[in-house]
Amino acid sequence: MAAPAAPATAGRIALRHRLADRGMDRTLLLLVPAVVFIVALFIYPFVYGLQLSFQPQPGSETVQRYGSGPFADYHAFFADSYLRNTIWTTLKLSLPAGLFNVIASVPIAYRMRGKFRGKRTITTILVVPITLGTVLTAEGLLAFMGPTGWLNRLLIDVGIVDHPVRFTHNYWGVLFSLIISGFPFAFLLTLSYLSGIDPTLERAAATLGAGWWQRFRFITLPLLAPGLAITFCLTFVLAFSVFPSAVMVGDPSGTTRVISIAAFHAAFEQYDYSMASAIAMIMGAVELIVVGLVLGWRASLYRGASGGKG
Amino acid sequence: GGGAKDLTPGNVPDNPKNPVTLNIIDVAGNLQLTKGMIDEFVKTHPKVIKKVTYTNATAPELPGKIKAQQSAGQVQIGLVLTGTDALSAGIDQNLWVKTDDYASRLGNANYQAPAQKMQELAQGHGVEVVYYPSGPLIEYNPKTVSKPPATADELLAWAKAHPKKFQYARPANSGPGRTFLMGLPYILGDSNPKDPKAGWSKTWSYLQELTKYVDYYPSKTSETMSNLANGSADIIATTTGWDINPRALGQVPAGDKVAYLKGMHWVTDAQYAVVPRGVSADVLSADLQLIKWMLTPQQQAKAYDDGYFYPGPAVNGVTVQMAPQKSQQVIQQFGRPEYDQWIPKFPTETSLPAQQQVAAFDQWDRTVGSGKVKK
Amino acid sequence: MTTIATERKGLALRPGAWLVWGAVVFFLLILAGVVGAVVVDSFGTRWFSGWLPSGWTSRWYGKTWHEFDLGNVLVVTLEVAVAVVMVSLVVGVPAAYALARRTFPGKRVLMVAFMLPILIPPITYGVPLATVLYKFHLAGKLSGVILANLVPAVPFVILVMTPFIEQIDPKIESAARMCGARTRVIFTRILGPLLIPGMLAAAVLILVRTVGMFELTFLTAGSDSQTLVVALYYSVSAAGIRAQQEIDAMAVIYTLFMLVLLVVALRFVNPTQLVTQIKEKD
Amino acid sequence: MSGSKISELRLDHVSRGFGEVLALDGLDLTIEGGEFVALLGPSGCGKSTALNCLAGLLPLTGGSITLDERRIDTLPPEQRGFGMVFQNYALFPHMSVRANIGFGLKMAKVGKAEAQRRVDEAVRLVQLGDHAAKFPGQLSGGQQQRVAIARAIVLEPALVLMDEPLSNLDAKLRLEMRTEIRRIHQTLGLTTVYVTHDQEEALSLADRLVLLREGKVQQVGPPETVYTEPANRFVAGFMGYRNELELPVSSVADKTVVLGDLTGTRREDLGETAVAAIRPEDFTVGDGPNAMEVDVEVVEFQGREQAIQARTAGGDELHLRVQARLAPGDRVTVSVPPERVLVFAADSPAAPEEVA
Amino acid sequence: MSGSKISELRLDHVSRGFGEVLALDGLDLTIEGGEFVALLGPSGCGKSTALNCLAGLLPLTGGSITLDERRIDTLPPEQRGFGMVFQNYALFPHMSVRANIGFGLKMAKVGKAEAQRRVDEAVRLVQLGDHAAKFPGQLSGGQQQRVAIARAIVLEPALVLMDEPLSNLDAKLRLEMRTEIRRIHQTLGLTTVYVTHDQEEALSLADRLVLLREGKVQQVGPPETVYTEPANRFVAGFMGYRNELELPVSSVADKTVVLGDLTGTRREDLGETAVAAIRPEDFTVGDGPNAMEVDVEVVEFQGREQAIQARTAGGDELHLRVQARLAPGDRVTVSVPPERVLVFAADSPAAPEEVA
Ligand SMILES: Nc1ncnc2c1ncn2[C@@H]1O[C@H](COP(=O)(O)OP(=O)(O)OP(=O)(O)O)[C@@H](O)[C@H]1O
Ligand SMILES: Nc1ncnc2c1ncn2[C@@H]1O[C@H](COP(=O)(O)OP(=O)(O)OP(=O)(O)O)[C@@H](O)[C@H]1O
Ligand SMILES: [Mg+2]
Ligand SMILES: [Mg+2]
Repeated sequence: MAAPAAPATAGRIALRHRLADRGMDRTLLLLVPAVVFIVALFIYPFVYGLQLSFQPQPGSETVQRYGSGPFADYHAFFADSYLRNTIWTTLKLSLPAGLFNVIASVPIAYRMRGKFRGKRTITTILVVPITLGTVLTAEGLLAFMGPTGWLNRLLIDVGIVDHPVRFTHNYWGVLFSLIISGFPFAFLLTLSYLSGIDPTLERAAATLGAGWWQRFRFITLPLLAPGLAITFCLTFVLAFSVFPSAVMVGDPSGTTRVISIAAFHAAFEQYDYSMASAIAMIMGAVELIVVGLVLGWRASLYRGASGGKG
Repeated sequence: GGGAKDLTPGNVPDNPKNPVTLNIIDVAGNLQLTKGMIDEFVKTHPKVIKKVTYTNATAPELPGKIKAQQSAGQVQIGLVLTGTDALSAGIDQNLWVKTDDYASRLGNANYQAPAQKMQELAQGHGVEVVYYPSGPLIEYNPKTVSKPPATADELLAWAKAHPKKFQYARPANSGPGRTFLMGLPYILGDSNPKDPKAGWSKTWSYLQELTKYVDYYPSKTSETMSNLANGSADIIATTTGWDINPRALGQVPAGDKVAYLKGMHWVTDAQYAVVPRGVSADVLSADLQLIKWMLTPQQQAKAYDDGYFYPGPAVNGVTVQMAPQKSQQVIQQFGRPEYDQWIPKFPTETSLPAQQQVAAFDQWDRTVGSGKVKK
Repeated sequence: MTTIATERKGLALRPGAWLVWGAVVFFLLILAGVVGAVVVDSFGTRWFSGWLPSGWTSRWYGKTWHEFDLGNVLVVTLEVAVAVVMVSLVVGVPAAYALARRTFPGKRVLMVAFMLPILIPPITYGVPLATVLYKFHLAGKLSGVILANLVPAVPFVILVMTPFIEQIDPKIESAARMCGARTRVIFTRILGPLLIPGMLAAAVLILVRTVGMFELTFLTAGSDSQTLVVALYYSVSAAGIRAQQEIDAMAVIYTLFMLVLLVVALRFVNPTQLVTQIKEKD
Repeated sequence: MSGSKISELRLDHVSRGFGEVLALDGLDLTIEGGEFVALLGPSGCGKSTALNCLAGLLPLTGGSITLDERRIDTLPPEQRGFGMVFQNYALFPHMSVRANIGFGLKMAKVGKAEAQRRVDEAVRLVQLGDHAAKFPGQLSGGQQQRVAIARAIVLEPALVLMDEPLSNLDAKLRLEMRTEIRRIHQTLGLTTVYVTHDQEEALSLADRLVLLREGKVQQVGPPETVYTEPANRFVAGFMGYRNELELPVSSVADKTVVLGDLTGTRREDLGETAVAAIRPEDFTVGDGPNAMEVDVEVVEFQGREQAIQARTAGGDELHLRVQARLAPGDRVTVSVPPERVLVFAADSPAAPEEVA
Repeated sequence: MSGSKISELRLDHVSRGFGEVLALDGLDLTIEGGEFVALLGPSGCGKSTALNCLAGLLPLTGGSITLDERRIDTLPPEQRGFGMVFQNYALFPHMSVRANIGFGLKMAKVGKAEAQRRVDEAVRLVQLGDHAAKFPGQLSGGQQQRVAIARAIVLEPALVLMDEPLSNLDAKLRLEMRTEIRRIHQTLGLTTVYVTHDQEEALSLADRLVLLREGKVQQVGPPETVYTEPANRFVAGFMGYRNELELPVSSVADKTVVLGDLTGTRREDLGETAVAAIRPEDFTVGDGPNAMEVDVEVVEFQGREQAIQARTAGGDELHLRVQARLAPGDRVTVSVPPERVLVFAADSPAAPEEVA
């Protein structure tokens, strides 16, 4: 019953509760290992790279042209259209690849929700390309789609074309390889995220007259969206840093001169590490913008348990 | 490398105090030529080297790794076998031991004259172990090319007449590609073949004209070889080694032929043994003995190999007959007698120093490879 | 009754379904071509043109195997991969949990800090990271390779796992706490089983990334701690002449190795098995 | 029936098994348009399964469902146009209360303004005006349940299936909601199948009761019939005939049976022993027919009445519900009219075993 | 109290807000060891919030909780050693029924054999013997709820918090479970805080009732007191005084008030008009005190009794619950004793607005 000391207790709210109300409780201790790990092994090297990007390498072309100010390397990057354009080249590859991989994996994963025979097999087959690695993919694309590869042979024998079509060493070759390596990745994630959505919700929607498309559009998709956002971010990032396949099946001086080729060129051909760092920082910044936009949008979505009662 | 403590000739013993374990890293495919030499040394000198480990790696990333080890004072790589690329990167970044300080221990190598010039590229920070004149040469399919072009102009005309049938790989990724690029200024008579920026105007305009008839530039030499083999290309750029070895391996029909363009100078190539700064005195001591051993004619003869770096030996007085039996057989079967005439016939030039090479590649990427030229 | 069952199946295969399955089949055909071309080539003596090589041999496999001492390399790769996957899950999942369940001041900054290792290419931080590891005598051996690979792996796990954790009703954890379960038990007995599909997905992806991570591995590996990818990259892009078939053989070995790991992983857990699906028993 | 959108829904031998076990075992039932049918039965008897089969959410393992001569059991749920309140609500967690309620209208492509109006009305009906913008995760249990009700009825579907829709509401709100449900049912001419565990609710709302036990129908009939004339011992037990006295049969005369000291009404053919079933509230304190002396053991306060646990001289336990104030230890005489003593065969299906 | 593991649990001004709104507003309550306290209140009044705060699952926004002089509100839930039945069950979906129930024993490191025995007993208690190997997703609603009960009590915790634990059970099972809960509470000496919307359950189970309204306590007291002497109009309405007649005050004499024709008992200081609250079941058909003539409008069958909606001559609607059989259209005289007519101030906190 009402204790006589009640007025006194009103203000006696434990610090713990106030912190907990702001989300700070012992759960945050779970972050400690990861934070320690990142600080110990990443932050220092990262800061080193960051400050390196502000210290143009003496004697490098950058210094000769733009002086040795802290932003000279950045200036050099943006002043040179051949370098600057690598951003667009990369975005032109990675955005479509990321979008395609996510968008294509959704309907396929959606088809795989229920239980049916052979589901496990199909899942495995669709995920297997993840094991190919860039090298096999690239070699395979070159061999399979090359001028005397099976694909061109088939097309010529069937009579669709009379000269071999060049599928590789251009934009499409790299996009293919990004899809071959990125799709299974996106599919695996999407499928797993999808499995966490309570099937009862779709049933409830069905009783309200929603057909499959509406159920997908209004129930499954919104609940899947937070996962899709992450999936997109990851495939996008993987595609954005594409390097080996851009060189092997692409056109590394022209249409697929992605930004990591520029970074590689600076770091390992010119051995201008500060320029390389600057380019890498620009890469990170561009990615961060895209990822930030996507995750910002994600934050506005419903994220939470998708189960009903019990 | 701040953490690397420098050794002086004075504190490096003639023989290691204890037999060392030597970690050798090869970034040039050099072991194919020299592994036999090293293995024999280890077998015959158990007091110097107890064990070797071999690691293969790609050249670009190597300096970073060595730098990381040196900054930490933990140099674990005992010997590096490299081409000119990592050699010069290492020189710029002061990664290598100044082997010239130990010249007396290495003895007089008795390099062939052009090999001697290549040794100078090391600026005293490495020792050349194999050498070859390289190219540029063109390789063609005699079934489709009855008369190979003999001059640069003929090559251009041929390419124009046979669009997409001439091919060379992107110079930054390909030995024959870069040899073709570095050889053209001599063939075309450019003002300064050693200065790609200012002195290669003929070369650049020639390449820009040529690129109109080139379908695309593969990223690996082996792809040009496959294309030659499967008929999608009829003429490709090559070098002596890339001519002999792929035919021996069966990558290219054995019957394909080579030719040179008028005004040809050999743009020579070599590989080096270098020692990272920061190795222990014992390791350096072992390295020096090993390198000296590798430069003896008997060992050098192993460099004939399967024609991969034809001929291979960097020193004088090494004949094919001294090479291992298998080597002799391959060269007998796939080698070309005309090389014996061509090698002494044309002047030799060292390949561009690494920095100019990189500048040339960059220029090539921007003006030729980027596809800016309308086809 | 069976009639009903088939009718429902029939309904399911409307044009949309045909389209989806058609696209899947098309994708798989292309894939089969890509993989098949490499596999066939790796067993061929020579293959200039034509549908098939002119002869068959397995010598390319023997050659690569010896050249790179692949037996040893595979063991090292396996050790690295397993260690990285395990440690990154152990470190990453709890962090993902905290990030998924709490909003607290500074969370955004932390998120960016966790994201950077995935976004920033190793070119920038690889060398200084390796320096640090060498300084503490961790690099040049297995531990260095593992630690370096963990740098992008841990954030990756955090990012992948967050949505999975958000999907789980916190009430279930509350119930476990009311039964006296401490945080550790909640992770091992409640969240763990519920998160299995997510952890499997994360593990597979980490595995793929780790086995394929060239730069960090190369920078921190010693002569006896090389992994498969270093050998593979060497055979693809290092100077020197190698038979195309040898490269293909190497790529096939790499893929087979990954495939075995993947199939083992998928044997243990089915990525689509989540408890809510028990309701789908029909 | 008046204004109902359907005229007859027929379930023929509808069965549904999970693995080996049949959760619903040959359910035959014809529901007329406009009828209010309540499904009753012990926990786990197959009520939700029946609703799910009707809604099309579970494929049948046998039987068929016919709506106005059209076989519908192969139709997907969205084409049946039934509304359903799920036992576990199944609210869309990513939609606000309003959006949850309006979802069906959106699917039916009802105009914006009209939809808004109807949602508003439904929100008001379930008294969630203050919470309309909240998400399900921010609602109390009862509030969630009300959203589920509103979501199902806002569509005014031909057939509404409700699975214990009021279980988490307090008595007062429950009465109100009950009235509303009945009102909507009548004014809109809906046909309703209603699952409830609340006997009073079933009795007062439904036109007909269906009693299930382990997937099988036990009795179908209007509330009064089921209440006063349970078909078997199970139904009797379930409808509140809590006292079961197993006694030897002394004499049977038409419907009147004498079991030892008790006189009752026969409901089935009897063997040598029979079971007399009596409701606690049918006893009255004081002398009268079937008078017996009992010792009061436990007294529970239940408002105006008391729930009494007592023991007869013969040692049988009796549950009584009386207005008189009694205390443990009292010895009183209670009586019960013979027409309220129902006599079943001893082997009539019994209610599930009680805990020993 | 006898054998209880705790002797006093004190809530001082416990508050909990969600955003701006206080779901629990300064709850002061002292629970003695061994007590059975029932929380009652309309849907959304903060009952579950109160339980969650007690359990430590929600941080407080104000106040403190003290257990036997030890402040516990900063302790994490797993260290408080309380048991809880969640309103939405919160079963572990990946564990079988047995594993769900045995989980707490495993956490408490109870020996294998002992744990097995106790789980078996709990399974039997909640009558899930046939379903012990199933997973929650394979259970019916009521079966899930029983698992939740078993899981909470198998641990025999010092304090059990139950959030509407019987809401999804049928009447028969409910009575049985109710008895079991009471038995366990007594034999194990537990202290129980019980949320229910079932008034009868609250009255018969609890030692004390706590009535909440919008997060604030309205009345605390033993069931009989709350039932017969509700503290205000809200409590009265909630406890079943469904009829509220707003009338001008004619005369007040101590506790006896005359409002127009009605004589009642005053419960508060009154203004010019007052509200008379009467339960439907307090009316009797026939002449007597406070007699009035009413017209029967709606009759609902509710078993032995009927629920009647009638209208007075003055046009007021009355709810009656009588045994006599009436039919719509009948005109009857009903009466109610003055001590059952409770008179409150017209501005006494009312029950939440009814639907217009
Ligand atoms: N996370 C939340 N955010 C905002 N409001 C909330 C949240 N959780 C609960 N509420 C509100 O707090 C109030 C009290 O909720 P609580 O669950 O305690 O009610 P209750 O008494 O248990 O009701 P019921 O009997 O319906 O279960 C409700 O109005 C509810 O809408
Ligand atoms: N997916 C399933 N797998 C196996 N058994 C199931 C499954 N779903 C339900 N059952 C069983 O079928 C029986 C009927 O379940 P149903 O949900 O229809 O019961 P109910 O009558 O709704 O009970 P309640 O009143 O407790 O909700 C139960 O015994 C239940 O355990
Ligand atoms: Mg049910
Ligand atoms: Mg509640």
